[in-house]
Amino acid sequence: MFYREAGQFKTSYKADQALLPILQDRIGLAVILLTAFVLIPVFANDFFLTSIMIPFLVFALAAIGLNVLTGFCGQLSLGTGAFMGVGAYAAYKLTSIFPDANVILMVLLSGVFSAAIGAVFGLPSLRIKGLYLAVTTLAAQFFLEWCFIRIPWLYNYNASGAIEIPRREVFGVIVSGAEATPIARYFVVLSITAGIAYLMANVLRGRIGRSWMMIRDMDIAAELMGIRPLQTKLMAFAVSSFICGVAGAMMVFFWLNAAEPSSYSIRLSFQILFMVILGGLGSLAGSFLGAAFIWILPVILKFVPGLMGIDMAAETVEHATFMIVGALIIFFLIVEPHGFARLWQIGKQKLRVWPFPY
Amino acid sequence: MNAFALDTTTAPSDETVKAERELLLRVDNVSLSFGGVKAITNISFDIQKGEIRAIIGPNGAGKTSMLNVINGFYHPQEGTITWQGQVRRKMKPYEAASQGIARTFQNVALFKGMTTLDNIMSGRSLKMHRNFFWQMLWRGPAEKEEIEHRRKVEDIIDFLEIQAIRKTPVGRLSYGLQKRVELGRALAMEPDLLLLDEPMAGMNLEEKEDMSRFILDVNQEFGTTIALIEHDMGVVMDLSDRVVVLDYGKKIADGPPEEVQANQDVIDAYLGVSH
Amino acid sequence: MLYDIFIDPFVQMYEMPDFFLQVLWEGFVAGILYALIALGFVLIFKASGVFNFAQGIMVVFAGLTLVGLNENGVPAYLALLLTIAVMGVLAYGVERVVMRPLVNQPEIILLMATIGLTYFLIGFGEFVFGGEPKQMIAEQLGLPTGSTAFEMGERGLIILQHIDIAAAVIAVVMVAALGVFFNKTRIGRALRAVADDHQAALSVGISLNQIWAIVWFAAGLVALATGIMWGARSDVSFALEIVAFKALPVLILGGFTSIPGAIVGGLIIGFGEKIGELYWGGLVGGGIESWLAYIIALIFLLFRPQGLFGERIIERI
Amino acid sequence: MRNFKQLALGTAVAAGVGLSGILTSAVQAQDANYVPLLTYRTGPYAGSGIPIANGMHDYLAMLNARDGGIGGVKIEIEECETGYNAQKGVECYEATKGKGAVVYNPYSTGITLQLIPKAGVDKVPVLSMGYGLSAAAVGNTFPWIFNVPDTYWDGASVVIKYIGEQEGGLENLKGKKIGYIFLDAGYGREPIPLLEQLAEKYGFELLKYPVPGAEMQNQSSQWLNVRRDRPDYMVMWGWGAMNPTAVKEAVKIRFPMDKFIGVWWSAGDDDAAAGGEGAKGYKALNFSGVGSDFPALDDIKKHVIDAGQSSTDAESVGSTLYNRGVLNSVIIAEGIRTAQELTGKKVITGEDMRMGLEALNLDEARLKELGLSGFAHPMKVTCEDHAGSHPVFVQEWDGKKWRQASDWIEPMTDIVRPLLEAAAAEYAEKNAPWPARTEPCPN
Repeated sequence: MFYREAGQFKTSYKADQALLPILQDRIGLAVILLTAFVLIPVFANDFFLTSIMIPFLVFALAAIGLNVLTGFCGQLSLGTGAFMGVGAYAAYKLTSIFPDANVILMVLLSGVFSAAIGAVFGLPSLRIKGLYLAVTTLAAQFFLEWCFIRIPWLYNYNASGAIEIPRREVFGVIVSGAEATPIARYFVVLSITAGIAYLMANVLRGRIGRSWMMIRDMDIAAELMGIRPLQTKLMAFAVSSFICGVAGAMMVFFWLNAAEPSSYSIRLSFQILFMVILGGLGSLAGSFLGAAFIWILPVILKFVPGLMGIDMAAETVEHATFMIVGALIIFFLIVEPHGFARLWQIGKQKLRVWPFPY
Repeated sequence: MNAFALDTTTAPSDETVKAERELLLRVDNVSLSFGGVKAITNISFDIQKGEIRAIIGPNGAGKTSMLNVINGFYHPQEGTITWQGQVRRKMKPYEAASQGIARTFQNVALFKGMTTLDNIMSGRSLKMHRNFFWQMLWRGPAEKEEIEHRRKVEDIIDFLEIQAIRKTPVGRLSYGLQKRVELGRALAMEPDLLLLDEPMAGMNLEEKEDMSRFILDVNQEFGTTIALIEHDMGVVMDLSDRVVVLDYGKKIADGPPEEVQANQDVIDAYLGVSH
Repeated sequence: MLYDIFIDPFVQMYEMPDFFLQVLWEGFVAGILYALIALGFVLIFKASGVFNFAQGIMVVFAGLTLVGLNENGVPAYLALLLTIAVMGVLAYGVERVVMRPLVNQPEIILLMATIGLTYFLIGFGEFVFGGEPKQMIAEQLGLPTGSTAFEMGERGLIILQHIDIAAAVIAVVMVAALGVFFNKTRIGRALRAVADDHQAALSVGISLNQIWAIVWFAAGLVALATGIMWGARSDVSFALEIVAFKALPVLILGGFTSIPGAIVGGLIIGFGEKIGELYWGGLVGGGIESWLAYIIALIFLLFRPQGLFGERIIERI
Repeated sequence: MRNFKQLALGTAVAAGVGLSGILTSAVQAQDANYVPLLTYRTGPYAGSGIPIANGMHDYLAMLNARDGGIGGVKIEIEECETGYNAQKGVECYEATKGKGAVVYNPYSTGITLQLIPKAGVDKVPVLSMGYGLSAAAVGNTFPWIFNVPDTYWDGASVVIKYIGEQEGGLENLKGKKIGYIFLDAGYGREPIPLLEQLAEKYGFELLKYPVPGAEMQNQSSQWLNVRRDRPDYMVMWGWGAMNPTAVKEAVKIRFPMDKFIGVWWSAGDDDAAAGGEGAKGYKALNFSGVGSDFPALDDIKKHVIDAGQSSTDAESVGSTLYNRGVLNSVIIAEGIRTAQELTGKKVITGEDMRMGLEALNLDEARLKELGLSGFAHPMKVTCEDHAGSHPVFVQEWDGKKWRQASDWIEPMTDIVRPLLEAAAAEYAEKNAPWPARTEPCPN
């Protein structure tokens, strides 16, 4: 009833291949973009921006990165946290070597380094598959984490062993460091995330995206059709690590302000993996939904007891949050193993036939 | 598609004409074993341009292994393979694909997460060249290339009469349709040699008839050389120009259908006479 | 430099044989403990194809339950029995709530479900027992706590902790018991049947649900043993969960389905990382233990993708 | 399945309620001084975090119950759980900042580092008592950060001084081997430059044993190395689950425990108790009182614990880390009181609090008045020196409890101070443009 594509005819392949061929989807996206770029900046308070929106967007980008590798190319990775760390440390080094350069450019450039490292750790994927590969990516995780601590050059020999983000301006607006306003950081993060999401949507619907999915769905058949497995997998590793690296750099530059190596630990890898799986493997929109669920839900749950007038100790809330998130993960896996993206599809189907059940 | 093959669009029935035709592929004394198990023993045969060549034999005769050797998935321990006049070195499967060998699989090996359209488009992978940068931008060259190949793919969709399932994820299709999509995917590669591994297994009569028609059309309209494995003797005898018969990894007969049909070894093999 | 890498470590081993033996012993004990954690993974993977990420937290949870009950005045042996009962309830609950509805899902989904279970158990465990590290009640359980020293040469000394010896003994007993259970009992045979083929097992009248509850219970028992042993070495706290990751390279070496593989893999990792850390770690500043095991596993996999005990994979189409 | 549906529904409702809460979160009523406590009672470091959180909470709660707050105004205490996790730390900071927080105690080096540049911008001081960034002691560079009573470098110098005393003079350290086992993170690495400098000066050999965060409970390699190297003394910079494991391992390799000295964060009762009988003689630095024999602690028992307003059990009052938490709250409370005196306001702001902390003067008389005579060394903050390099003492584990084992020992200020100055200058340079101090000095 509300969601209908009947009557929307395509007269060219060009129109048929558009990113969102259906009018309602285009309207929906426009509303989301309007909300993100106009309504939220106008109405949201600082807490909403810094503790909900900015982390959400950073995580969504990281989830897109991991989704490219795991969801689209079928290579399970548990090293996301470390690849994000590579991006963060690279961006930090770049901004300290080139203090006058545009910091946004440096953040994007840092992805090149994480892409290179990611490709190196992707090499075993030619011979190792599935869960075995997942465990070998743990090697990347722990080894890189060790490097972040052991190579003082990476953190400019700071006595604290951490990287601290200095103040940087872009076109006269402070975007990083303590003085940067939440609004400025929000716009930077939003633009980068939206931009990369758009570019990836393009890559994923074309030849390269298809070659990744071929490897994922049936690697032998893909190879017999002329796909070079090593090149294709390494490209997925590189692209995925690039995006994760940029997300990692954004995490410290526009959100946390300072990071210790433990900020990029195995826990971060799991956090991102949750987002990807709950959101839906192989779905860009799912990456956003998964990030929203895993990041925003616990933040919100913390406020509930206070508002309902229940005096709960802070740690009890934390325990409850762990239990609820754990239970919900299992719950959603049981209800829909293909993630929120599939739930959304089913919802759309329901809307299409509404008010009739079938 | 292949310039030479296009010249000979009508299938010649005369034996002598065939003998003069150029060899596409020659297999010489090939042996293959896994560990101690011999899958193929000292087999030689050839495939000529433009013909339909059938490989038959009882279960476990080494037919699929033979196809796997031809497209580079297995590497034989002994023997040589000559492709278009050149002795082939040891190579990767994707190199075979770029030389113009396409195939379908005994158990459908479609990309389950993708639609029919995307599956067939994936056959065009080797022919598309826009790099990552253009793909990211989409507008411009990448989109143009995509539309260009989409046209070719739509031709194949029309040819195979699967317009209605264009946007359906292949996992939801019936077995027969999946086999058809798989054929489409192989055709999209515009191969010189098309290997079909039991294209009609598990089909009902109508579906078999459809599939036979498609195979003949592909051979005649596009001039594509075809090597197929099939169990349905009727189909094999009707479709193929020449038949090679394997049993226990050995070649027991080679020749035109009617000749092979009369061969005592072949009859024994199929009836299960003990060796 | 080359001398430091290729010669000096061996010279050291030769010059201080007592120390080398001590390193081997520590490697052996660490390996046994890794193997015990890995054993829990293997049991569940074998019977249900689930890569049980929650094994690490189950170790913590079992240990905490035991100590927590004891702290609340339950005598040690009764607490042990009650903990076994709790692990049984947990196994039953997991089978009912997690495994049964997720039957036949791809392995990554099952993996994720066990990570969800991990989150739940962390929250639940901390909620019930609090987040403080707790002392393992090794003495009350009758486990030996002292140590024995052997003199060797002039200054040589090898110190064996009794608790480590007990850990080794218990590990051997558990493996033997599991072996008997798998091979000699009706349930054990059913379990192996399930491991080979779910459908076929179902068709000869084996109840999958029952089997799954049993393997989760068995894994819970293994977790309890691990929790006691590791808890006695340091203490029972949630930080232990991270140590449990070490079981993953062990699994890679040994294969996901092989019980002897878990033991051998555990020992390889245990010896490898102790020897690596003590004789080569110093060259790069030490602390390489956090990743050495994974790198060993990775290099190993490059040469034998099927693992130590796996059969050579022939790809078919 | 139905339970699941209810769970999902319940969560959805809860999420909705919570979301509306975030969007409408109002500023706190302005009749109290709002003190958020960033604590961690969960996660791998909970073992150390819980007693500290209890101590911090209980002292402030006691002031509320006994005196009706400070200067007649209640203290509004709110705990926010960080789990020692930098992501959640920032979230807690943002969630509480808008409610008029007067001071932050992050209890994590990582979270402190994140807050250091923000403190000056948001005008809320950070009190990192005996942790965080050592260089923050330089008040002219870091007017908003306070790390009384000591920096890690002070602590490291006291350890060496103490070892020197044991050996009959610092000159006897020549040729000795001192081992340093530390959590392999910024926290544990920070003292290394100072220790190296001292090693050079006094001619001892410094051996380093890093313990990776993931391997806290798996230290047998480090201690095997210790066994091989046979150092004369061991110094430890550990935290959380690392401490009890290290003590156990030291007992295991039969290291002489009286030559094993931990920093003040390795001084927990549980840390030492883990070693059982064998841990007797283990030493640690400390700057907060030993035992529960103080009138103020009795008040806490009476007004807070017996009144059921705390999650502490009475026995843990007087444990090292609990007392540490109490001392932290004493400094907060005294900072608020000083700020009230300086400004004449009852409800103060973060800026007032900064003045109050900078003018903090906790002398012997004041400590006595608080019922904490001998609980801490008298401490005084100046505008130049936010740490103060106050004396600390060494305590020893007697198998059951800690007892003081030395007098108050002065840090080597002459060596530490120039290092601090240099580090502060370097920090300002690396984070250029670092704002110059404009805040007035209350002294």
